[in-house]
Amino acid sequence: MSKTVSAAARSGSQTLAGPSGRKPRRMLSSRNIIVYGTLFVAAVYYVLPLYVMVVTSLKGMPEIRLGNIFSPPVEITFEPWVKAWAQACTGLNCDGLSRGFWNSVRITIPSTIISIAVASVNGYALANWRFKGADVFFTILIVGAFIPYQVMIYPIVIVLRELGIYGTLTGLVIVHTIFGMPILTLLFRNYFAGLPEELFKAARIDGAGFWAIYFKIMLPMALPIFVVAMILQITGIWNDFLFGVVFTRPEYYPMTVQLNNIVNSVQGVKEYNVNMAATILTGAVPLIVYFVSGRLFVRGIAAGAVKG
Amino acid sequence: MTDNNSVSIKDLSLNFGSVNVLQTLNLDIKDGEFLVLLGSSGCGKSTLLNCIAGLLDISEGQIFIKGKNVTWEEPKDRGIGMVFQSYALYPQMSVEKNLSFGLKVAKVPQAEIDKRVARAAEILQIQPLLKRKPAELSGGQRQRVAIGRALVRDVDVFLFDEPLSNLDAKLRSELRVEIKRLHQSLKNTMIYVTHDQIEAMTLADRIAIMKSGIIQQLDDPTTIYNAPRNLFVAGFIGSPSMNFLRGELVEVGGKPAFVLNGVTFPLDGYGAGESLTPGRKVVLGVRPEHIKVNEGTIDIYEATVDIEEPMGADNLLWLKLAGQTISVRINGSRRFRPGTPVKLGFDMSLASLFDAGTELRI
Amino acid sequence: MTDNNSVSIKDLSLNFGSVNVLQTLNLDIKDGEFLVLLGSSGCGKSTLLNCIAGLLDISEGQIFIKGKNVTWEEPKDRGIGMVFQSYALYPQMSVEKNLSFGLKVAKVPQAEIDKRVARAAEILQIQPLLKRKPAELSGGQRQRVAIGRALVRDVDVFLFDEPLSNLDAKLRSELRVEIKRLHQSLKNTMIYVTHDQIEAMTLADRIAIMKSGIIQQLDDPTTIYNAPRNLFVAGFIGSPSMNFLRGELVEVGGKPAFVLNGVTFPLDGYGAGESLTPGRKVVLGVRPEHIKVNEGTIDIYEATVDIEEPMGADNLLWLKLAGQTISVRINGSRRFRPGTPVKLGFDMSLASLFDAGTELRI
Amino acid sequence: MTGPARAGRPNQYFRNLPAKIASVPMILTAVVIFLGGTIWTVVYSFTNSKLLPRLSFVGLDQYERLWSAPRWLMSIQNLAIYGVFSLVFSLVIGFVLAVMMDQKIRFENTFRTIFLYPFALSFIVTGLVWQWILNPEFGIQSVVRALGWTSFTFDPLYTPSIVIYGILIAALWQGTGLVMCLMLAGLRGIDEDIWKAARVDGIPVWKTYVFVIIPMMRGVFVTTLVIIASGIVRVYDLIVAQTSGGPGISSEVPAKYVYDYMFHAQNLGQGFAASTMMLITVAIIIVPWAYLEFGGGRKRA
Amino acid sequence: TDLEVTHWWTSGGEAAAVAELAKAFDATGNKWVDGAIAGSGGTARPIMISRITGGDPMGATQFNHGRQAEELVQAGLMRDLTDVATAENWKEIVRPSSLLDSCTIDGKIYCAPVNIHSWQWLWLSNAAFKTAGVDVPKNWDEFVAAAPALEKAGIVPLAVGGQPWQASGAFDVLMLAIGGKDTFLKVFGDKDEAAAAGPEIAKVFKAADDARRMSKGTNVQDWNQATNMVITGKAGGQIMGDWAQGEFQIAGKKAGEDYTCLPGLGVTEVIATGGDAFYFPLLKDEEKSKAQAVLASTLLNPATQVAFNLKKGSLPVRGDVDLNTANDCMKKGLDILAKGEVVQWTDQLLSADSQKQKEDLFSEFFANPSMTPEDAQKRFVDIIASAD
Ligand SMILES: Nc1ncnc2c1ncn2[C@@H]1O[C@H](COP(=O)(O)OP(=O)(O)OP(=O)(O)O)[C@@H](O)[C@H]1O
Ligand SMILES: Nc1ncnc2c1ncn2[C@@H]1O[C@H](COP(=O)(O)OP(=O)(O)OP(=O)(O)O)[C@@H](O)[C@H]1O
Ligand SMILES: [Mg+2]
Ligand SMILES: [Mg+2]
Repeated sequence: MSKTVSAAARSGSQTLAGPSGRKPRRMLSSRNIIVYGTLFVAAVYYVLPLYVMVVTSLKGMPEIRLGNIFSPPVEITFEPWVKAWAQACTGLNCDGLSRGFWNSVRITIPSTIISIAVASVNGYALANWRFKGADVFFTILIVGAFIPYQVMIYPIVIVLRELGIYGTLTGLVIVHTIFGMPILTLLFRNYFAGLPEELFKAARIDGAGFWAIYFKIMLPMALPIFVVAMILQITGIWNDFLFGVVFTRPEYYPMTVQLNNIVNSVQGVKEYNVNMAATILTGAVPLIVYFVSGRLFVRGIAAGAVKG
Repeated sequence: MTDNNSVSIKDLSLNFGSVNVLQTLNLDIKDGEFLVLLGSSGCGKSTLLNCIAGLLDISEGQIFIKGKNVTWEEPKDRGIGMVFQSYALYPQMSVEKNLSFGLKVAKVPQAEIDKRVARAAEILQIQPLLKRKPAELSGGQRQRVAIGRALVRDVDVFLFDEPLSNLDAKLRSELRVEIKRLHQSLKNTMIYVTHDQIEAMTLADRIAIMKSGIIQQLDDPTTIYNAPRNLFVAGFIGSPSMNFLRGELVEVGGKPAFVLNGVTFPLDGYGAGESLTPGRKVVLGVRPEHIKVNEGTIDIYEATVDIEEPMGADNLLWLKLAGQTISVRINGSRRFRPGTPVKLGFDMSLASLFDAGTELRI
Repeated sequence: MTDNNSVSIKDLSLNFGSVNVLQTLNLDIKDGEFLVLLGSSGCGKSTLLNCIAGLLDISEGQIFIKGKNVTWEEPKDRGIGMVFQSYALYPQMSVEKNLSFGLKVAKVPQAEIDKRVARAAEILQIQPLLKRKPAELSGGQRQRVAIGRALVRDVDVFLFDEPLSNLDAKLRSELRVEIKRLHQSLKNTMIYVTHDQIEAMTLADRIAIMKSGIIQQLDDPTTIYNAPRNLFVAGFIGSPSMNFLRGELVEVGGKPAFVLNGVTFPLDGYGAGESLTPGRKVVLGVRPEHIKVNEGTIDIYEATVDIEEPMGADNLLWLKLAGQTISVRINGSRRFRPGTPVKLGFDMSLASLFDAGTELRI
Repeated sequence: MTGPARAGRPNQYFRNLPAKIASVPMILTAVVIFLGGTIWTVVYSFTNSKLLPRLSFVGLDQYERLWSAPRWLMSIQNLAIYGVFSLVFSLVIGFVLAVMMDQKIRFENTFRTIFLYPFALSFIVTGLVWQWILNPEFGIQSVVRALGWTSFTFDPLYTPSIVIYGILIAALWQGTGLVMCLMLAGLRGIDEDIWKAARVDGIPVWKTYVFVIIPMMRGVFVTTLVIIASGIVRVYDLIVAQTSGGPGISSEVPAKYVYDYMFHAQNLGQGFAASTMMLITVAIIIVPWAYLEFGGGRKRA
Repeated sequence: TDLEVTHWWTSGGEAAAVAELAKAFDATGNKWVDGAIAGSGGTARPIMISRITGGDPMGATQFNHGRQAEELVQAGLMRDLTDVATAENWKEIVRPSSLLDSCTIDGKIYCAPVNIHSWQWLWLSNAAFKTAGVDVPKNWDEFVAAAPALEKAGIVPLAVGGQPWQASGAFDVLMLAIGGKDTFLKVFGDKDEAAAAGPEIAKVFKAADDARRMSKGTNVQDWNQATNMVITGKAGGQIMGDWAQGEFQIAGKKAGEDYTCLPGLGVTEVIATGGDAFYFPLLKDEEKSKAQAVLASTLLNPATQVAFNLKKGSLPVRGDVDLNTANDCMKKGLDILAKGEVVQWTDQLLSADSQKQKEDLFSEFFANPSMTPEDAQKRFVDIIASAD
């Protein structure tokens, strides 16, 4: 006791004897310069294209022809946006991206939901209910992730034709489910394998069956990985062009088909401002999803991908 | 089933691929008995418990619970409840939901569910916690809820897999008492896995000590402590460990004695089960608390204090005796500085003697 | 620096944002001393250790090591070595590389590195393991390598952050002895964080008991055990806990006594530091091993056995006394069935008395 | 035993039936689509199928032709270059950015969003934007020239020898954000004590990263590798959007060869032969790894 | 009845032309549902084929007539148009008759040709030559000679878009123009290796080498962007089919005044009769099948032919229509057609596979200056040798 007190008494004089308190930190330490410098340079590289897209989409064609692509618009015009959304032509149809937007929504929502539902059940079955041969199928699935999509078009056309669902929305949803399956199953499997196994055992003792455990125990705990899966699928499906156009009929063509048409069917000079506006409009949905749930994405990735 | 066995395990074997984890294991647990499975990490305790619970498919053998062959039953149909080391509470459900989940799944009427939950909550004194989520509970409270989950299921057999090892020492000793009390009031059969011998000693009616998937000794705690069947059990039980002295049997004055590095220890009072043939290589095991220091009793051996470990109530001395290090437990108030020479007395009636080859008790 | 202090901490404060974890903490550790920081989880032990090591920037105050102000020094320049609870071995390197990596980076000549690694390996008896990877080691071996990593650095002060708490009980007690022996042979200053009181009691020259970032008592183990400064320390140290009886002081026949639910306990032999005014609300603390059962001594109180916990060498009884539950530790060979009425004797010279308001020792 | 007769072991196939039923979609996909489709492809690669698949076998003709086609050889070479560089740069840039992000920096969320957003855009968009920025007439080159350096030349997409690097710039822009995220997650998973131990040992930060942290992040690297590698093998849209394989055939890749010969040239046999070669390459790399990672032994009870 | 019609006509002139077809069809009381897929035949064809083979066919679809749909017909997926053809007497009216031959398989007619596209045009920008201070050339050789002057004025002499089919097509045009009709047919029609290796072709490769040199700096992908360079005077000229004319028209340029067209590069005035045709997948729906017949006959209706081809810049498939509204260039084409100076085009002579190999060769050749004409010719011979 007394020792502590005397030490405290002495401390007054010793504070002068040398450094005391928090170690001083310079704002412009070389470490900070390197870190923020690198990040800033990288950020420029990443932001530049978006900047160019936005700036260009707000310029008129004459200005684009004269000025350089990085200069801000002298005269802001929303004409290109209107044109991209509602007027741009492909063939005879001059209603821009708007016709594709709802199709994209109609494709993306069920495809995302069903592919995630299927993959999460797969991942759950693989992680918790390992049965003979499951790993073999899973390995095939993972190898399948490397097959170029184009190679699979023919076999899938045949399969869908035989099932009689070629050209329907159902067929397209199935295709998206199939191609989303490898990576999503991997994510879910790793995530569920990372949850304490005792939880699963406890639920079995409580008498819950396969589905009860899935819905009541696993699902509520899988939010982070669902966010990741959702982002990946929304992005992938929304941006898909090939499947949307190969496996459906025109009334279901997604927005990317219109985008492709606008971008690739040039009427004389390429209307870059319209192209850029169309591009941003098409990318808007996945971008918004990202901006809103980016934080969850990193968390979920950490949970589902790290244990490889 | 014959007898009043609650759980019977017949010739149980289990292998993961080519690894035999359990080998033709037999075990009968009486109704209302508190059986502790004790063993070091990886010896197959959890595996055995999971087999009983039906969470692992066994390779060979049969399992009976309450006389019914449940070898291939689903876990829920075996009449067991299980408590896990990590509690395994469903994190997104309130305590109440955690307790009632199993009953809901089994479609028990709501009134009955409420009754049972209320009863379990009362027994475990967790009524005020019913609305909370597991994350809002302390370790001890979580443990109680986990027990409650087994309790509401009204089962014949409780299985505990190291239920206390995630808790700190203080809480552990408190909950130990609670589990003991619970057993006294419920009188269910309980099978309890642990690698903490204090838990095993205090809780068990009988202890099964396991090593590499084989039960080494199955007996009540006192017998296990005082008459361990082999060297492994002897060394495993007791902290600090029993002192082992490796030497030889001799005959001194017609009486058997033990000799080590020229020091002779008469074995008067040792109740041997076999003849103590001179020349036989043996291991003498003496527990630290069965050695007297400077108390002027019969056999006097010279030793020096090497290290002293005061532990409050007790004081642990590490001594050099005949070139070997032995530990001795004395009262906490008696202190010795390292280097001090002391005189020891051995109580051979409480010692153990093992064959050096077979390692079995003589 | 004055004195022969190895580590001196002056008015140390640390806050994470607005949370004050350590508050104007002062601590002097003598050269060669083994100081244990003991406290429950989250009380700031690791934080304090990290401050000493230079791994956390302190908010206020100064730290001296070997008389040198190291407040702003890098960890490597402080002459400290540290051992972590999770071992923190570099998993991809062999044991040898783990030991030598720091020296290599510091550009120590190869011959010197080899010498130091060899010496550390010898001290810790890990020569046969030098070529293995950490994953191929058992828990105890890993712990030794972690200590080795501090050892090769030839430092003045060793810092241990719960180095044994990931190990099982048996290994823990073995390694405890090894650390103690290491300290006796190296004679370095060691600061050791734990929340296991057995470790603290057996290892420490002095123990600092912490609670919420404040040192509650700093004393040698015996003093802490026998004369805890306040209720917190008294309850924290000792397992099972000291029994606390909340009652009032009275005077019986001119002598001070303690009364609880009508039962009077004379306080003869208690060495009070203050006057024992009758009517004062106090807490009487008695350790389980300081209560005698059926031994026919002076004060006789009636009680009933509630639960019995045989623990091998000892037997723990939970008794009902004056409406309260108390625990008593008796010899392992003495057994009582629950329900048995017994007579108790208290040794008041070993008891503690605390003010019910300030919770300080009287 | 006097107890009831030994209960029979129930049929293995019906144990945990719901799990098996629930796995049917996965099994079907794996077997019918991926395995079946692959076998189908391999079989038809030995035929001279044109517009429609038909079983008229021509032995190894398609393969002989494939390996004598300059465009295929160029595609393979490009894929190798693109693959190596994009692997190396993705990992390096992703890791470096993750390290920077892990320095308890300010505006972490902002930076992360910036690095990650390109991943939300399709390759078509990515290709289009970068094609534009790299266009010598109004992209970076013209801007720099306008600033005075009139001899400045930067037109990777129009110079056959470096066109693949132009594509790389866009590919990295699109993909490194995800790699950074994965790496960041990995870094955050490293035990804090390792860092402390290294500091006490006096190991400089960069050495700690190189010798301690990176070796510890094996799992993350493997996952990342799978993701990047599967993207590399399949690269198609980006090339089409940026260069259509040009100038000439200098940025052709195997996936495009497959597509062009299947659909433009209406020579399915040739396309299938090319895809079979791709599959074989992938299988040689992936199967042993996948076996080790997922097949070999059950790791948990 | 609604009929979905797929095609890849999405550029300005093309779209306007399609509108004419749609208008004519809608006038019959049916409805043209437009299914345009941008990005040239390469993108669109697999989609069309997948839909036909996948069992979800459209009502009608554009193909280049020639061999692209052969197998679909053989697989029985296409509707036989013989009934319509006989009723409307296509055998008589379609001119040149080779067009209908391309639609005929086993004596049955499976497609309705809608236009004749000839590749053999050199489009020149009068303004560019004025800037360079040289006269507008009258043939290929003069054009080559004028190239240095154009380059000096910062003008790309010959615009060749980056897409492979453009380089390949330009070569074929050079082949017909410089090698002559006979050589052309020997090589592509008879697949004569010896001819392909011969000196005539070496001369063609020499010319291609010139073209390659002159095309340096084009830096655009699409053909219409290349055309636009000519329109705006950034390039001197472009070898491109008659469809380029549509772009000039849309830009409000006048033939002869603002631009000059040289059929057969001003060397050999022959026109190849490639072109577009509509195919009609076999539909189960009786109504639709009837509508298909109506569409087929509408496509060849004289009025439609005129309206369509004027917009498209191509030539009508029947000789009996009045095209006095046609401009200079089209008239030149019609004259040649009338003289019977026609050959079949490579689409009809070669399989898509050989075409693709040829495209690979020439897109590499045009992009890679280090590839000598001799090397290129060797590879060309290989392709011809294995062509079918
Ligand atoms: N980086 C941090 N930011 C905010 N609070 C922190 C941080 N690190 C520790 N703390 C808080 O400081 C307090 C002391 O933490 P410390 O790790 O020192 O506890 P401890 O005594 O070592 O506990 P344990 O026995 O569990 O290791 C805790 O309440 C903790 O929540
Ligand atoms: N799924 C599995 N595949 C292969 N071996 C396994 C598996 N599960 C457990 N084992 C092995 O079986 C043995 C027994 O494991 P078990 O979990 O029963 O040990 P335990 O006694 O419970 O140990 P602890 O005290 O550490 O919990 C161990 O050696 C372990 O390695
Ligand atoms: Mg276990
Ligand atoms: Mg700590």
